[in-house]
Amino acid sequence: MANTVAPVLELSGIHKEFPGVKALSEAGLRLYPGEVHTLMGQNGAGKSTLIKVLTGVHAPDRGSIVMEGGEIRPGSTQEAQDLGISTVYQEVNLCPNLSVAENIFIGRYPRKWGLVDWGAMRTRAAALLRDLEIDIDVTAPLSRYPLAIQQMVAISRALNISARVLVLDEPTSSLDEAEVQLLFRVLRRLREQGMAILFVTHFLDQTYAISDRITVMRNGEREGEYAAADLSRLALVNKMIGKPADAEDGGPAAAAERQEARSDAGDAAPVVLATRGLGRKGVLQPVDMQVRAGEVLGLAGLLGAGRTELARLLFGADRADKGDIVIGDKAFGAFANPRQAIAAGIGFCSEDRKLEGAVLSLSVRENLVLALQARQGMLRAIPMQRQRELAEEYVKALGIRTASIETPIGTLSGGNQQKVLLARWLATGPRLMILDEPTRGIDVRAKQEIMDYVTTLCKRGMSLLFISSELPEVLRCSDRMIVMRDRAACGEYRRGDLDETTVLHAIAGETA
Amino acid sequence: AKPLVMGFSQVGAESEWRSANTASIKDAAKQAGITLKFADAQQKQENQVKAIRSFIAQRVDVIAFSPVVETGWETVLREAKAAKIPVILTDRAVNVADKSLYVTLIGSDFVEEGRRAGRWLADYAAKSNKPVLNVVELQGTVGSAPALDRKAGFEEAIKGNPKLKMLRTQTGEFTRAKGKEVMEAFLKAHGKDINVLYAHNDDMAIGAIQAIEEAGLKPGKDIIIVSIDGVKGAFQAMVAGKLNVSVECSPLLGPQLMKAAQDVVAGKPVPPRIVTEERVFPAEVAAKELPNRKY
Amino acid sequence: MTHSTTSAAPAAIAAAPTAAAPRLGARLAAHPLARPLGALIVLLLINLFAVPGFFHLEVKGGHLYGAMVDILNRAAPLMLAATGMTVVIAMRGIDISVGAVVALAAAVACTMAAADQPLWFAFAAALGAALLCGVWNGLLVASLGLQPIVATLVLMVAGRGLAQLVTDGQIITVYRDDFFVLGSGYLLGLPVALYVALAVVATVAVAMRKTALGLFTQAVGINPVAARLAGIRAGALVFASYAFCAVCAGLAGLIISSNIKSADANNAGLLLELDAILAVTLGGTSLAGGKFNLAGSVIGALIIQTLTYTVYSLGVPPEVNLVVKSLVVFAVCLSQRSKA
Amino acid sequence: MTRAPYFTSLVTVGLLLVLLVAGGAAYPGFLSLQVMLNLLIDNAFLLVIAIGMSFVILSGGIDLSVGSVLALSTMVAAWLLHAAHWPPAAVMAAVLVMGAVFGAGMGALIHFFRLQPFIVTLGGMFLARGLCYLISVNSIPIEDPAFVAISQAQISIFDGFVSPGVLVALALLAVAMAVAHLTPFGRAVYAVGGNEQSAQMMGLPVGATKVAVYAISGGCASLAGLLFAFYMLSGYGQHAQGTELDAIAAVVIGGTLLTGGYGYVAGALTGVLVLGAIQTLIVFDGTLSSWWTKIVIGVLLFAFCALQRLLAWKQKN
Ligand SMILES: Nc1ncnc2c1ncn2[C@@H]1O[C@H](COP(=O)(O)OP(=O)(O)OP(=O)(O)O)[C@@H](O)[C@H]1O
Ligand SMILES: Nc1ncnc2c1ncn2[C@@H]1O[C@H](COP(=O)(O)OP(=O)(O)OP(=O)(O)O)[C@@H](O)[C@H]1O
Ligand SMILES: [Mg+2]
Ligand SMILES: [Mg+2]
Repeated sequence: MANTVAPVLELSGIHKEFPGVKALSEAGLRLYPGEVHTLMGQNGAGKSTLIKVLTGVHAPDRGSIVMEGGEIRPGSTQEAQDLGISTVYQEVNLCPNLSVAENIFIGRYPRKWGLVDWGAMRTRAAALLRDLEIDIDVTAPLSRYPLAIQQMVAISRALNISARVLVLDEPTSSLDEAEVQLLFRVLRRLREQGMAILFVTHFLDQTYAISDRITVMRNGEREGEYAAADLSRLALVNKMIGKPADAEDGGPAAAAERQEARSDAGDAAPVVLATRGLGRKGVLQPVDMQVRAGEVLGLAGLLGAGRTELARLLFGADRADKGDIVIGDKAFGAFANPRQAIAAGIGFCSEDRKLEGAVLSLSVRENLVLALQARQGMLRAIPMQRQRELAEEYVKALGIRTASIETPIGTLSGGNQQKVLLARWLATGPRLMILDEPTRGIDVRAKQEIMDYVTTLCKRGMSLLFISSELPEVLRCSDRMIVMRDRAACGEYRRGDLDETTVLHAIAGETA
Repeated sequence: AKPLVMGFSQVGAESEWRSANTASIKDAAKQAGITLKFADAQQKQENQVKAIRSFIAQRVDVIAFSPVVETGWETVLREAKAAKIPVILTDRAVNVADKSLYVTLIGSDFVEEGRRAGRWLADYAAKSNKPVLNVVELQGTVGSAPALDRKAGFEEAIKGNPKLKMLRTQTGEFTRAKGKEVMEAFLKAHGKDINVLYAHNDDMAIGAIQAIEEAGLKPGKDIIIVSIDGVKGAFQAMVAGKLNVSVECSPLLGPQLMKAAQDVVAGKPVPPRIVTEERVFPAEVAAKELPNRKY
Repeated sequence: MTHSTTSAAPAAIAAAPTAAAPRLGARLAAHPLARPLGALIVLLLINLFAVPGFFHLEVKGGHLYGAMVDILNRAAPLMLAATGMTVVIAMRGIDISVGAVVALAAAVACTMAAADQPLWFAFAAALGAALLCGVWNGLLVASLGLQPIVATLVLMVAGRGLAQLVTDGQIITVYRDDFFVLGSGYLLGLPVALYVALAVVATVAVAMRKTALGLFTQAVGINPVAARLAGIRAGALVFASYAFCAVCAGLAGLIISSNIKSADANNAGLLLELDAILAVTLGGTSLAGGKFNLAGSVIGALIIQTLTYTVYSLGVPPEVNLVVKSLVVFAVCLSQRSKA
Repeated sequence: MTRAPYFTSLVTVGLLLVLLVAGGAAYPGFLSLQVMLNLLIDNAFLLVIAIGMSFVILSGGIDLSVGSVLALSTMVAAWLLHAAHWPPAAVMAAVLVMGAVFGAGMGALIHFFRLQPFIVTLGGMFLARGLCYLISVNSIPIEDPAFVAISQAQISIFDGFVSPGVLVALALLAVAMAVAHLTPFGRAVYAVGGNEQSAQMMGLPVGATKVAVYAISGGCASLAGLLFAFYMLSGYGQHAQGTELDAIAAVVIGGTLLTGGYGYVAGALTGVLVLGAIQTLIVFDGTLSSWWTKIVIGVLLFAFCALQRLLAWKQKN
């Protein structure tokens, strides 16, 4: 479309090597004013690294970055900002101790007599967030809000600059449908104003909903650049994974079919875990629910509906002050800590990978065996040989892209970190697995593979409590679904009744 | 009458000598019927200043203190004077232009102690048949008043003496552990060349004696040991023949202090300098003296 | 996905250098112990040239005698303190009460030994007192949630007071031969204290490797929240680290008091906590917690002791001691920097 | 951890008042105006150091060199006056610049060479103290008339008085609070303390901020050195031993988290007053032996921190 005008930004021949890993080779990108350009590729393809090179976080080993005709070489995020490149990185990079308003404005405060004008900052921050339909207390510290809100704050921080280039690395991974639409509305407006927007996502729907053009990356290289309109979904997926265009073994539709085909757990299966009035004052209204062996129980709801809270209470991460958990025929007065839950055969993959999941400077292997080892107790160390086997096994099964199992997990790409954490819990062979946004940041194909893998385990008797902001995904996978609203469970649906409109109504609180 | 109230600011409890000093003052106060406000400064001058200010605020009858260091007392002593509270120094002098800021100084003279140690050694050297005696010195804490003065006094006394040669000097921080550690290093570096050890206090000497013994030498014979303070441990070492001489520095100035305090408050004249009686104890008299030692 | 992993592998190894010999050298240089060891060797070399007889060893009184032996003997308490400190620091903590605990343990041991209690009883009581200190610190940090530096500051101040209370402000001298074995005795020609320190270090090293303790310690140090969610008893481990550190300090206190045959409540272990922390950092462990290097801490302790000894042997005037020490600290730090 | 530094700070102020009132009840004359003013006079230098330390701790660092830099400042001031006969104003300026440069140097090592603050400032602590002894192992008296005049000046407040040092310290506190709260630099300090990597990614000048923070701390330490020189009229290498710990304790007691990012500069005042009040209580008691003094300080410190913590907990639940 915009090919008549000159690109605002052009990266070519970018090489970047980390110790032991070649992250980028011959990578490149052209970005035109007034377009939304989506960067696609599998986990570890080098998208985030390319963005970090562009914005001065990493220095490229080789290659050129040309902005509006002149070569640039930003040495820091600050320099990139000064050049008019504004970025939201993949992992939320904000200061948890500062207020929401400050996180948006730090570095370019509204001033009065040279001093920070707190009043103006507050009103402007509130206004910016209202654009994204978020109404929160902007003077509260950021850490008080869930990841999704933090993500929105990071986005509004980037939007706030009068930049010419806006870079968003997986901004939608923790947002739900409605919020994504809001974001897109803002992006379209900015596009109209002539801003060049670089966007990364793993959601094909989103890609096609917003992009003008798509650059596909594979193994650190630019695979190609396409107009979104000319590239079919299938072709796109195949280009990402590097298969000829006709090879086809998957796609959401196929997954759904396979899903259909699997044996229905049914009401006959024994109850693995049940809650009786489990709740906590000010956090969650008492919830009664049952999980049966081998079933996938979905939890749906809007952000803040209380799904994460329910999961945390179940797992003993937070302490419930009401109700019981019944496992088999034993009733526990709620778990006091995660250890008790783990001992009872529960696994919990948290939604906040950076804060609650990854132990960054430990290796993939160490991260992977952590929960299993903790359950076995400190004294019964898993032999190194076994640890390696386990790690290799899961690296293979989940397609974790890492230089070796001894690589620190912190140097893996976001999606691959997520897979390691998933493996951590799978390795404990839990009876009930709680997955809170497990597919966040994972590429299409891997997502499918992971869900397949997990459902296979379910067939063998593992139960799954599945929380995801993507309603279609929950619908597709669940045997049963509990809808939550306003920190209470407000409805339960069986597989037969599961259709999107009913559930949407329930979520919105318009149940007939 | 109301009992006399004395505010006393002690340096700390850094050594056995100091503990004996504190005990003497507390006992003497009890016997004299004086109410003692005791404040421990934990070796910090600023804490002493704080304590003195607080004594002034409490309107005690007399203030006494053992200054951590000579300098820096002018301001707070002026405040005491303005509040008409007499001040008595123990242990060492302060460096103030206006001598009327304190009434009297009770205590020992560190420089003199160093001199006495040096003089004893010079006498010994004169009798010795060795042409030259190599001396190593264990100093107190770097920069502390007793260390500086005992070093200065000793050097003054042996200056120009051709038979005494200073081989090494290093700080042992007034402690047994450091005294031993440094002496070990000296012995490894110089071995049998060392003839004399001069330690700024008995504790370091006691530590060094252990090092010398562990090196297979005989303290008191192979290496002559001179130290200062005259604590009980030193006497025991002298009786055992491991220490040659200890120059007394008496901590027992409680009775003198209380007497002076009562005189000052009663308006009687007090001499500006009250010297405590101190002696030099060579090993020969140690056995006789040991039973008399209180600390 | 699976093939992309395999195809990525060659790319990953592509960085491998060609010749084998430089590769070995490079790998040695990259070893975490390389730099602390290097610093130690440089110090020893300085001594080799500047201090005659530094490396001279002879047998005297049935044991080895020489500067090197002194350094090892002297470094033993510091190694112990540094070992305990390493564990605490690895779990994001810090313990500044080490010196006070040394004084307290020494005071208890000497008071009891001087009162003719059986030696084992005196030592057990001293270690018990140290353990109590550690339990106290652990409770303040792990249960009450105080910040480690203030929590241990309480004991740093009060502990020395307690020690002086035990000794009544006196230096307690012990005249029993069995009491000296720990601090000045020799076994097979080498100081007993060294065996004690190395035994503790070895025990910790083995526990860290052969059990999952090492993994858990690092996990708690790097990300306590994640560690708890993975089912690790983070609180209990933190608590235990302070208890262990205090027992190490107690042992150090026994060695120190046994070595000088007396307990000096006011001066025993003075500022030992700073030296211990210094040893840990010189050994390459970050004070931010997580990854730790036990052997490095031991080398750090040796560096500090060798430095002290060098200053004494070279005849550096005492007023220059501190400047020399600071310059060495800066030099060692800067030499370690390129690792980052 | 504490999500409510504001509340913690309030709790601390409340507990301080309780401590003072308890002291007043136990010891007659404790609550008199002059005793309270003495609290400020005697701790003015500590307050100044704690203010500088607050910035360092808020940025997630630590500065162990402050006590030694203080001593070095007194030494340099005394030496310049005594031996080099500089005019007093020049001496003061020189000392302040020296402290700031010393701090900035450490900051640069910490940031550019990625060294740990603890160890760099520990090195700085040895170095500054060592430099004192290179100048002289003796204490050097200050006899300069200007210094003496300042030292003995008394500014009366009702029927009590304070020293000029108190005014300097309080003015500095006001400025520091404004800087921390109202300037981009101050906010950057909080951001760096909250998450250094994020601050970098948000485009803040992390390096400059870190270097500046240590320069401020060094500058405050040398200003404290000047106040100390007025207070003591001498330069001495053994001055203010262990002051770094007092300052850190004051800042932490004042409600600032050592991990950085949470707390208020004003907490330094509360913290310093708490430590001062504990000491004053002990002097007023006047019956404690040296060792009981230590034990009681420890116990009071513990009681204070434990209460602070429990109250903050209570409020959260
Ligand atoms: N700091 C680092 N050190 C070492 N390797 C790194 C580092 N950062 C990235 N890598 C490696 O570079 C490769 C590309 O990672 P990158 O984060 O760019 O992938 P991505 O395309 O963003 O993936 P995802 O979709 O999972 O976010 C990965 O193999 C990763 O392990
Ligand atoms: N759009 C919004 N506006 C204001 N506050 C919100 C919004 N979305 C979420 N919140 C806040 O988020 C908090 C809980 O969010 P949280 O994400 O933990 O709940 P959740 O049900 O687990 O959501 P999810 O699992 O979808 O992330 C609530 O306190 C709520 O105030
Ligand atoms: Mg990425
Ligand atoms: Mg959630």
